This record gives sequence, C-alpha cells and structure tokens, in this order.
Amino acid sequence: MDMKLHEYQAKQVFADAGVPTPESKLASDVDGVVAAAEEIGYPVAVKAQVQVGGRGKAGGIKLVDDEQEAREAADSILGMDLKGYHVDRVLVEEAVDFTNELYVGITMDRGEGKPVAMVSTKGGVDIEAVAEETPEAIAREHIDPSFGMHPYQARKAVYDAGVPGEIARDVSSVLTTLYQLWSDRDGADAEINPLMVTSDNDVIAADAVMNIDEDALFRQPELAEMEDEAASGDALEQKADEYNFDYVRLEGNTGIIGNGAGLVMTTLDLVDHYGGEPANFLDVGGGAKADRIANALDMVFSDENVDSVVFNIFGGITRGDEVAKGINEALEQFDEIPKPVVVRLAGTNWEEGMEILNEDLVTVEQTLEDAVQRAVEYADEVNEQ
Amino acid sequence: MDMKLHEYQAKQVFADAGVPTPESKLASDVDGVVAAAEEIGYPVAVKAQVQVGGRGKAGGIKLVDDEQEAREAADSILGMDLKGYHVDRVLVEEAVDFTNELYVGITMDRGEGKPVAMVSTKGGVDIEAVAEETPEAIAREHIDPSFGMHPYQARKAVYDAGVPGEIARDVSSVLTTLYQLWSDRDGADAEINPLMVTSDNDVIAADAVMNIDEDALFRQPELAEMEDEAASGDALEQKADEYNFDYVRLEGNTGIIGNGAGLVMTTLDLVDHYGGEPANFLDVGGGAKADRIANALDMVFSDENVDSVVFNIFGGITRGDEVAKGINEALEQFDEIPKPVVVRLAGTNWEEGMEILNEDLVTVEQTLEDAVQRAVEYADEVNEQ
Amino acid sequence: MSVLVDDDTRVVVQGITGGEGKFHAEQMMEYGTNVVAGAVPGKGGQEVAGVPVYDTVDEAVEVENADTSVIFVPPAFAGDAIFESLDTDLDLAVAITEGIPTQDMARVNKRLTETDTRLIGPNCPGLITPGEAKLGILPGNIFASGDVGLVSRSGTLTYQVVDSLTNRGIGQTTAIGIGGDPIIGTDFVDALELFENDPDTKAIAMCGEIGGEDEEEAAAYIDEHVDTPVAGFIAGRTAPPGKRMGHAGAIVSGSGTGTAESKINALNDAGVPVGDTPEEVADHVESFLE
Amino acid sequence: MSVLVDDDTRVVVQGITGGEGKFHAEQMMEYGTNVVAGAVPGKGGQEVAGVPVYDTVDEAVEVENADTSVIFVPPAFAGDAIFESLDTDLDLAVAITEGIPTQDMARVNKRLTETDTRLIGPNCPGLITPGEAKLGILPGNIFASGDVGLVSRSGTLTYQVVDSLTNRGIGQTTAIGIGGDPIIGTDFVDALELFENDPDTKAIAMCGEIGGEDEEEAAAYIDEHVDTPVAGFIAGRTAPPGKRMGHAGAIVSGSGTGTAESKINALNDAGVPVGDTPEEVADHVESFLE
Repeated sequence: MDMKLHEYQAKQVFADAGVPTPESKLASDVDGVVAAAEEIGYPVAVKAQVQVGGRGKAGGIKLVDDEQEAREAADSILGMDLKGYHVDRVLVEEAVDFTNELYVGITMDRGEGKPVAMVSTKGGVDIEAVAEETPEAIAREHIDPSFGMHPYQARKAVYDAGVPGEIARDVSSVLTTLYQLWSDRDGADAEINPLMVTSDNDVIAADAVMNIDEDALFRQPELAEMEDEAASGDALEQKADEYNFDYVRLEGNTGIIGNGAGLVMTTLDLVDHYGGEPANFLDVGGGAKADRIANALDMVFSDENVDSVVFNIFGGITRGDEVAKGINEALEQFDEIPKPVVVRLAGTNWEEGMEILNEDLVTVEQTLEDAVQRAVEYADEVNEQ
Repeated sequence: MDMKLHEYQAKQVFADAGVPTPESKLASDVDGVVAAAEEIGYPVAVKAQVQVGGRGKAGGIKLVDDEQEAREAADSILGMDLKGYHVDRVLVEEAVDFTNELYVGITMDRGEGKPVAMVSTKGGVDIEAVAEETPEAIAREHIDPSFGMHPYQARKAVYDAGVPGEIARDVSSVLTTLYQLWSDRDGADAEINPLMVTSDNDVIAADAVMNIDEDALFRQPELAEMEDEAASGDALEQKADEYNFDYVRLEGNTGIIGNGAGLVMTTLDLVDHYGGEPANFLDVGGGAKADRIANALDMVFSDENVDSVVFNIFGGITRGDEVAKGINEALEQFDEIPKPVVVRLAGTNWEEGMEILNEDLVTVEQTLEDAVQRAVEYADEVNEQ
Repeated sequence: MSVLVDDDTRVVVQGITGGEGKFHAEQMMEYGTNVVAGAVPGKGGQEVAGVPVYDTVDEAVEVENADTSVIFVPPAFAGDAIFESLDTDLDLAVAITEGIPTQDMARVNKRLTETDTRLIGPNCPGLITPGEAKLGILPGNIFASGDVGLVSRSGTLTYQVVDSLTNRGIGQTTAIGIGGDPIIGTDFVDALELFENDPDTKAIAMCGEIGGEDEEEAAAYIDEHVDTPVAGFIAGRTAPPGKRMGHAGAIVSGSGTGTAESKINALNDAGVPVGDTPEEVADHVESFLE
Repeated sequence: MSVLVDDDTRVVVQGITGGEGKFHAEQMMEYGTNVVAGAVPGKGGQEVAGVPVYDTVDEAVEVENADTSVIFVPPAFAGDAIFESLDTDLDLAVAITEGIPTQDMARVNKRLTETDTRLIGPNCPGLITPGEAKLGILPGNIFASGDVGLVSRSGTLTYQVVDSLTNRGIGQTTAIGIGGDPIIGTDFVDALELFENDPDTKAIAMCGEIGGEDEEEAAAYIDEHVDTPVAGFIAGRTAPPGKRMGHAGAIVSGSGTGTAESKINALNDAGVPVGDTPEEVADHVESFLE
C-alpha cells in the first residue's frame, strides 16, 4: 500500500528539495484563511486538503481576489463533504500567472521493474486520460535504479516531450530533483501537475503529489509522522489500518474473511459466481492468532451492509485451532450473533479447529464451494425478510 | 592527481560523517598545545600535521602525560623539518587506551576499474608492507559503483578478515560509513589505520587518511577550500601547481620540457639512454600557448640542479609557431641565457616554428634523438667545468 | 523428476535464528529437505535446528556446499539478504519475506540481469517437490508426488488448488509460488519454461490474479512455446479498479489494465481453459491426464 | 582495410559548439571524416561547422543515422555525455576529454559491461584510418595508409612513432590512442584482437607506459592469441616509484607494480621485441614487413 501525502505536505517536501513552489499557508478556519491571504497578497487560491482527485470540479478549489471572496470561499470549502471526505483544512496559495502548464512525474513501472520518468506538455489535466487517449503526448524514460537518473535522461525526456527550448534546462532540473526525491524518500509516485510556466519562463509546481511506499516507512521517519494526518476518509478502512488488515470495502452484503490475498479474492469471486455480492476483501494474513481473528470479525460486523459472513481459512502457517479459538472468543461475547457466520477450515490443524469450533455459534462447511453457497443463502434470506 | 587532506582535516570529515574519532584540537604554538592538552585532559598525543608517512619514527608524534612533557614535545615538533616538510601545526589528541588495532580502507582498484574495501586485523603498521608480505591478512571486497556498498559486503569483509565477533557490527558500520564518505566526497583513498579497539569494545579512528580526486574538486567546494593548507612541501612542485603543469622533480641535471605525458617520459628515458640524467618531468599539456611555454622555461631554470634543457614538442593540437614564440619571448628577457636550451619541433606548424625560432638563443635539432644527445652533451660540459 | 529442487538440494536458511526462520527450517527438515546450514550475521558458530550457523552465506557455501538459500529475513534487511544470496555462488534463492520496499526490489531486479542465481519471490510461499524437498512455508501434507507442475502468484490459493488435485489422486512434480509482489524474480514464463522442459510434467496448472501483465505474457509464451497442456485460474474477477487486493501487485489500474477479463481472454486465446472455481481447474487438469 | 572506422563511419560530435569541439569537427571533416551532426543540449536547431546540431545524441542518431560519437565535453559533464552515447544505439564512442573524475569513469566502466557500444578513451587523441577518416585530435598529415596497426596509451608518443614509420614509407591500417587514464574503455587486448582479425594489418606497434598491468595482460594475450608480429615500446623506464608521470594511470606503485621492467620482460617473454627508442620500434616493424 502507498501512503499519500496531502498537497501541502508534498509541497513542503518538494520545496525542501529545491523544487520551486508558490508561497502558501495552511489554514483551518475562515479567519485563518483571510490572514493567510493577506500575508500572501491577493489573488490567492483556496484549496481543500483532501486525498481525492478532481477537487476543482467538485468545488474544492476557489480563486479569490479580495477578503470578501476569501471569506466566502473559506466558508463554503471548510467543512464541506468532498466525495466522502470531510474538509477540515485548506491551503491558501499565491495565485500564479501562467502561460503554459506541463506535467512531470516519476513512478515505478511495475511491468519493467524500473522507475520511469514522464514529461508532457499536456499538463493541468487528468494525466491518466492523456495517457489513454494520446500516449505519445507523454515522453517516458526508464531509469536504471542502480545508477539513478543521469542528467542526459532528464534532458532527453524533456526534449522528447517537446518542451520549449527556453525552459528545457529548468524543467530538466526539476525532473532530476524529483527523481532524487522519489528515490531518497521511497516514493511510489511523485508528480507535479501542473508544472506552471510563467510569462518570465520560470517554472513552478502548482500542485504536488507524493505517495510513499508504506513498506519503506520504517526508514522515512519524517514522512511516517505525516501519516496520521493523511489517513483515508472511510471509517472502516481507517479501522483496518489500525488493525493492520488488508481490507477493501465493496458494495455487497456478504462479508468475507480469509487468509492470503489470492484465496480471499477467489472467495469474493465465488460469492459472485454463486449469485451473491461481496461486501469486502479482508485478508488476515499468514499465521493469524486468535485475537486477530476476533478483530477481523469485529471489522466485518461493523459494516452495516453485511448480512452474512463467510470465513475461509486454508492453513499453511495459519493454524486451524487458533482460528477456531478466535472465532469462538469473538462470538461468545454476543448475546445474539449479529450476522450468521459460515466457517470453512482446511490445511494445518483443520481437524483440531473443527473440534474446537462452537457449532452453536457458526455454520461449518467442509468445502469452499459449500461454505460460499451457504453464506450467500444466508445473506439472501436476510434480504428477503 | 590526488589532493591529500591533513590528518586533522580528514578526521573532521570522518567525524562529520559519523565515524568515531578521538577528541582533538589543532595548535600552532607551545601555549596552544598546553591549553589544548589541558582541555582534553592528559595523557594526550602531540602529532605533527605534515603530508608524510612514518611521522612517529621520525619524531613527529609524542605521547605526553603532563604540562612539562607537553611543552617539550610541542617545542621539539613545532618548527621541525620532517622529511623535507616544515611542521607548523600539531594536532593535540586524547590518548586512546586500546587493546587491538585494525585497518579499514577504501580505494579505487584501477586494474578492475572498481572500488575495493579492505579490512585487516593487522592495523597500526605500514599496510603496504602487510599487503606485500602477507596479502591474505587483508580481506578485500570489490564494490559495484552503481549499487554502492551493500551492508552484507561490509560484513563479509569484516568476517573474512577475522575481526572478532563482539566488534564486527561496529567495524562493519564504520566501513559502510567510510565507503559512503569516499563515494560522496570523490575520494581516491580513505583509510583508518589504526582503527583502535578499546577494552570496552568501542572502535575509534586513531588516524585518518583521505585523498581526494583532484579532477572532482569542482564538485567538492568544501574540500577544495582545504587544498591550499594541504599543499605539497617542495617549492618547485608548489610552483608547478600554480602554473598547472604536470611536473615531477628528479635528481639529474638535464631539464626536460615536452607535450604529452608519454612523449615526455620517452624524452626522460632517452636522456638516460644517452648517458645523461633527467632533472625533471614537465608536461606542458596539449595546445600550450606562448605564455605557458615561457612559464615552463621559468620552472626549469628555477631548478638549480639543471645544467641544460631539452625542449621536445610534437605538435598535434599544440602549434610549433606558438611554442617558438614562447621560447623566444622567455629567452629574450635574459641578458645571458641561464642554461643552454636545445629545441626539437615536429608535427603541426613545425616549419613555421623553425622559422620563428631565434637560433642565437637556442640550439635547434631535427630529431628527438639528436636533440636529447645534444642536451646531454651540454649538461656534461657544464659539469666538467 | 522435478524442477529446481529435489532431495540433493543443499539449503542454507538466511535468518534461521529468527522465530519464523527456525520454525520453518525445522518444518523443511521434517519434510526431508536437506538443510545444511543457517546464515545470520553475528550468529556464526551457533547451532540452530541441528545445523551450524555462519556469519555469511559465502561461508555456508564454502563449508557446507550449500547451493540454495531460503530467506526468512525481516523486510528492512531482506533486500540486502537477497543481494548477498545473488552475489554468492548459489543456484537458487527463495525469498519468503513479505513487505520488502519496492525500490529495494527494483535494485534486486537489476542485479538479476547480471547473475546466474535464480530468485523465487519475494512474498511467496516457496516451492516444493512432493516427497523430496520443500523450500519455504508450504504445508507439505497436502501435496502428493505426481505429474502436474503448478505455478501460482498466491500462497493459500495454491493450497486450495493442490488440495483439489491431491484429493482426486493427482500429484505434482513441483509446485512453485512465485509471489504476489509487482517485482519478483522467477515469473510465469520462467516457470512455464521449466515445466515444459521437464519430461515428467504432463500437465501444468497456473494460478494468476489481477494486476500487471504477467498472465498475458504467459499466454503469449504458451501459445508459442508450450506443448504441455495448461489449465488456468485467475483470482480477482470481482475486484474494483484502483483498489489493491492484499498483494502489492494485485491491482486493476484506473485505466483498466490488469483486469481478470483481459487475462482470461489472453489465456483462452492461447488455448488455455480457465476455471471459474478451483475445482474447475482440477477438472481441466484431470481431463488432460486421462 | 581498417578497424573500427572508415569512410562510411557517420560521426556525431558531442560538444560541437565548444571551441575545441568546433575546431576539431572542422579538422576531422577536412581530413575527410563523415561528420553528420553535433549534439549539444539546448543548441538543437543550430548549425556548426556546416552540420546540424541536435539537443540529444538520440536525435542525431535518428535523424542523421550517426553510428559513432566523438566527445569534446568539459570534464564535469563528460561522464554524463559518455553515458548518453553508451545508452544510444551507436557502434562506437570516442571520448577525448581529459580530467574526468575517476568515480564517474568507474560508473561508466560498469555500464560498459551492459552495452554493445564500444568506448575509446577518455583522455585519448582518438583514432585514425589514414586516407579515410579520423576521429579525434590526431594530426592527420603525419599518417599514411599502409599495413601497420598501432595502439598507444599516449598521444604525442603515438605521433613520434608514426612519424618514424611514415618517414620510412611504412603506412598504417588504423592507429588507436586508447588513452592514459587508469579506467578506459578499449584496452590493449581489445585493440590487439581487432588488429589480429584484420586481414590487412601485417604488423602491430604497441606503445605502453608505466602503471597498471595492461601491458602484462596484453603480453599474455599476444602469447596465446596473436600471430601478427608485434613490436613494443614502454615509456617511463626512468620514472621513480610513487610519482604520477602526467597521465593519471602512469605511476609505479610504492610496492613496485607497474614498472617498465616488468612490462618489457612480459612482452619479451611473449616474443615481442621492445625498442629502446621510438626509432628502434620502427626498425622492428620494418623488419617484420620485409
């Protein structure tokens, strides 16, 4: 998983590395916005700090010319719900007068197993759309991660993209800096979109995206500290972060718990195959002990859409008896079981698990197919009521 | 060429990178030595700061236990002549109580074209002698410069050298730091000899060698500033540095000036071949103009051992007419030519050069062999007088 | 016969002094794997699970003639441990560790182009030649010796499919878990090539999942180079785009690459039947062997 | 015939807008070299010495079909320029620049193991096939077309030896200055192999110097693989240990490796006569051709 920095955090990181960024201040109330705007000087942009694309179209970014407009903008943006995310902070930023908008970015090309640098003169728009519709508008240069980015590679990407000669050197330099940053900070993606070009041919990062490889946060303590602030909007996904589960919330009503990503995905697919609708992906990982199993049940029960739960464990390093113990402990706390739970245990210690399982609390099935079908039936029954 | 840092400079660079070093202070007079010693606390070592090996044996390092000894040591070391180098500064350093002395170093293995890390438990002695007599006592690990040193490589070198397990981790960590330093600072050689091991199993760099690739000084401004202080001891070699000549002083009496290292070496060899003794190696480099030629003559005339000069130019990008002009200009300043000069011009514009040359001032020869023989004869004549 | 591992394989376990490393070293030995040494810096001279521990892999190779490494080293140090195994004279390194930083793996990926040592994983269950040896964490008891080569990006899904096969009396030559990370050593194509060249492998089961284009590349490879019949499975048909499904590599991109549909179509086009359920995969394999 | 370069060679000059680059581009063209382009970042679209300048080497290759690069880029940027040439689809790159930081060259040296592009230099005069083309800064007028392959670590020493040959009416197939730095691309062994495989090269002259062990390796190679007669020269017999004689690589180490004596003995043992003077080298070559 990647950890996404907020725009204001990413800009700070970029600015510290020497990427030119506009003057800006973070604010969390209307007076703060006005004070920041006055310090920076009108016009300014007021930008919602939430982890979601298309903020502008959704009313999360407003350009204001004076105090009254600033108050109105702050009033409407602060506290708004932006695609499910609550806005509690805005970035107040110098409005940059630009003649041109570019795109520069670094990401890992997973297919090649190498970083790739990208430059386009089609900045300021959704770059994924550009990539799909006019892939030739994005110049790409793969980087050998042992050498890092050679200066000539930055220049090559910039010239290949058709960046005008007057700014080629500055854009190359931004790209080189961005790669170094990406590499030093364990970036997953680092992007500037748009990289604005002013009438004086200066370049400036008007937006900033920086996603960090979560597996590398142990060696990025400064960025790890930013994590809480940058947490996801969904309450259940936040809870999954706390419990350290791989969890994805879906739209259906059959809750799914399993061990191992491939097996959990397969369980989802089988729910669908047998006419049900998966409510989530939840992988307890390898070697889960009883308390972790209880946490998983808590997660799924907390999802109000869930009408039944299928528990599918194929033990390798995970032991069936531990799973059974966890299920018992979790369910014994309830006077009434909130949703019907179907359990299928296989692999390591599955017989021991079966013996332990309290069949008053759960339905036991021997095969994956049977377990999924039974859970789908339960969910259907609840729906029919 | 490499630029050598003084011990006190290298230790500062090492300490800044996190290598443990003893407490120390630089002093340039007796009172300064005493003040430093008192601040650090006796016993201390008083160490001459000159660019020469074997300082200890030559009386340039003294261990002192009290103020009187400190004054005596400072008195004897400051101002002394140490193998031709004048001592004007000493490092006053905490005396480290050690149980063991190791060697760690990084250098460029020119044959392999790769950096090599070296570790030995035979520290505290001349490592070149160890390398020759018991090469197996030095563990070597080649580093791929695109990846840098992997931590496992540092450990491998340390274990291969037989470093005791209790300190293996700390020594590995010093070696990793040393490589990073060597790489970041464009090192030619970085060495700690000895790396002392205390009775508490701490490791500490009791001496420090850091030579910098002079070709990379343009990107090491902080180190470049240290250069003047670290200049060579020989007055003529200092002058060559100023003039930016490749110059080596030798013991003979036939001065040699030429263009291109291989050709100048060949000229030296021919002087020897024809019974003479070369006084120096002096390469004016490619494309030398008149003033550079004049500087070269000035260099060679400044060497009191020189009795005659052979000027051997084979023009590629160097032009014979420019050389002739420079020779004329330099010699016309003298009422009497200080030493006889034999000139041989070939290659680009050699005819033009021959026409320009003032044959009242120099002897002209057509071939390299003739020119060298004539210069050797002149030198012999002076000697016979 | 088998590919990559058999009862002659001499294994060094990197990280054998850790909880996981020790437990699985013992499990591997119990299964019959020839574990000859451990390698853990600073622990040289100890004995764990009945085998000597060395400070470096190099020493384990020199003294114990290890030819294969299995890596149970925590993610922060696993990249370095993989480099150590690749730079030593080993035939095979199997990295079990999950959660290695991606940039570390990108550097490993570069080194793989320069070395003869094969890497399996990371973030994988390892591999097993039933009845001979297992390298990694697979539960040995569900496997049986036989004619099917199995390759999978997922651990427990492999067990599911193997269980279906074994229950029908269909055994395996070798089963390889290549791992669910975006950057891995041995991929589907490499594994398919090994099985195709193994005379004892009469059928192949290949379990893929959403994300990346490895299954598409495997399909193209099968079309051109593989005569052994292959049955496929693709997990993640119901995964929404833009969401990572547990495995770091299991994600359908916003622009729609890496979908199950694309992979299933590619495999079908290469003549590979793709089961809707693990049981259906076993059905296909069974039909190949009839 | 010739090695590496002839009148079909299509040259791009990196750094053509600098003083040196422009001067020598003109000199090369005057000699007959087919210089088709320059490459200088930020100068694309200009014309220098009558050829178009491109921002990248890649563009020069694409538009002008350049297959060879000659590099006149200041030392601070030369490492990057060499990487650019090695990573582009060129047959040959010739780096004239002196004073490139050693660590930059160590990285280049690594890349050379990964690319098919051959590097000559840096810190070298280049190479010439008399009457056809010259790449670099050698004075064309002293060379003559003929039967001798010449390879040398030094520039002006090469001229000295060539002059002795040409004055006797002995011409050259190709003369290669491999450069005096400790880390270089093409070395003696590579050049000897090229000449040995060139049917028109009837004799080889090889000019080495103190420092390193390249001449010793060349001697071993000659002993085993070279039938063409070779005459040698070693500069620096009188150089004291520990002093660098101009070239970064020309140093006899304190422990006594890299001496002229060792090199001369090795060559003699391989049947290579070594001249005491450049004229004696020419004598040997002349005797080979009689």
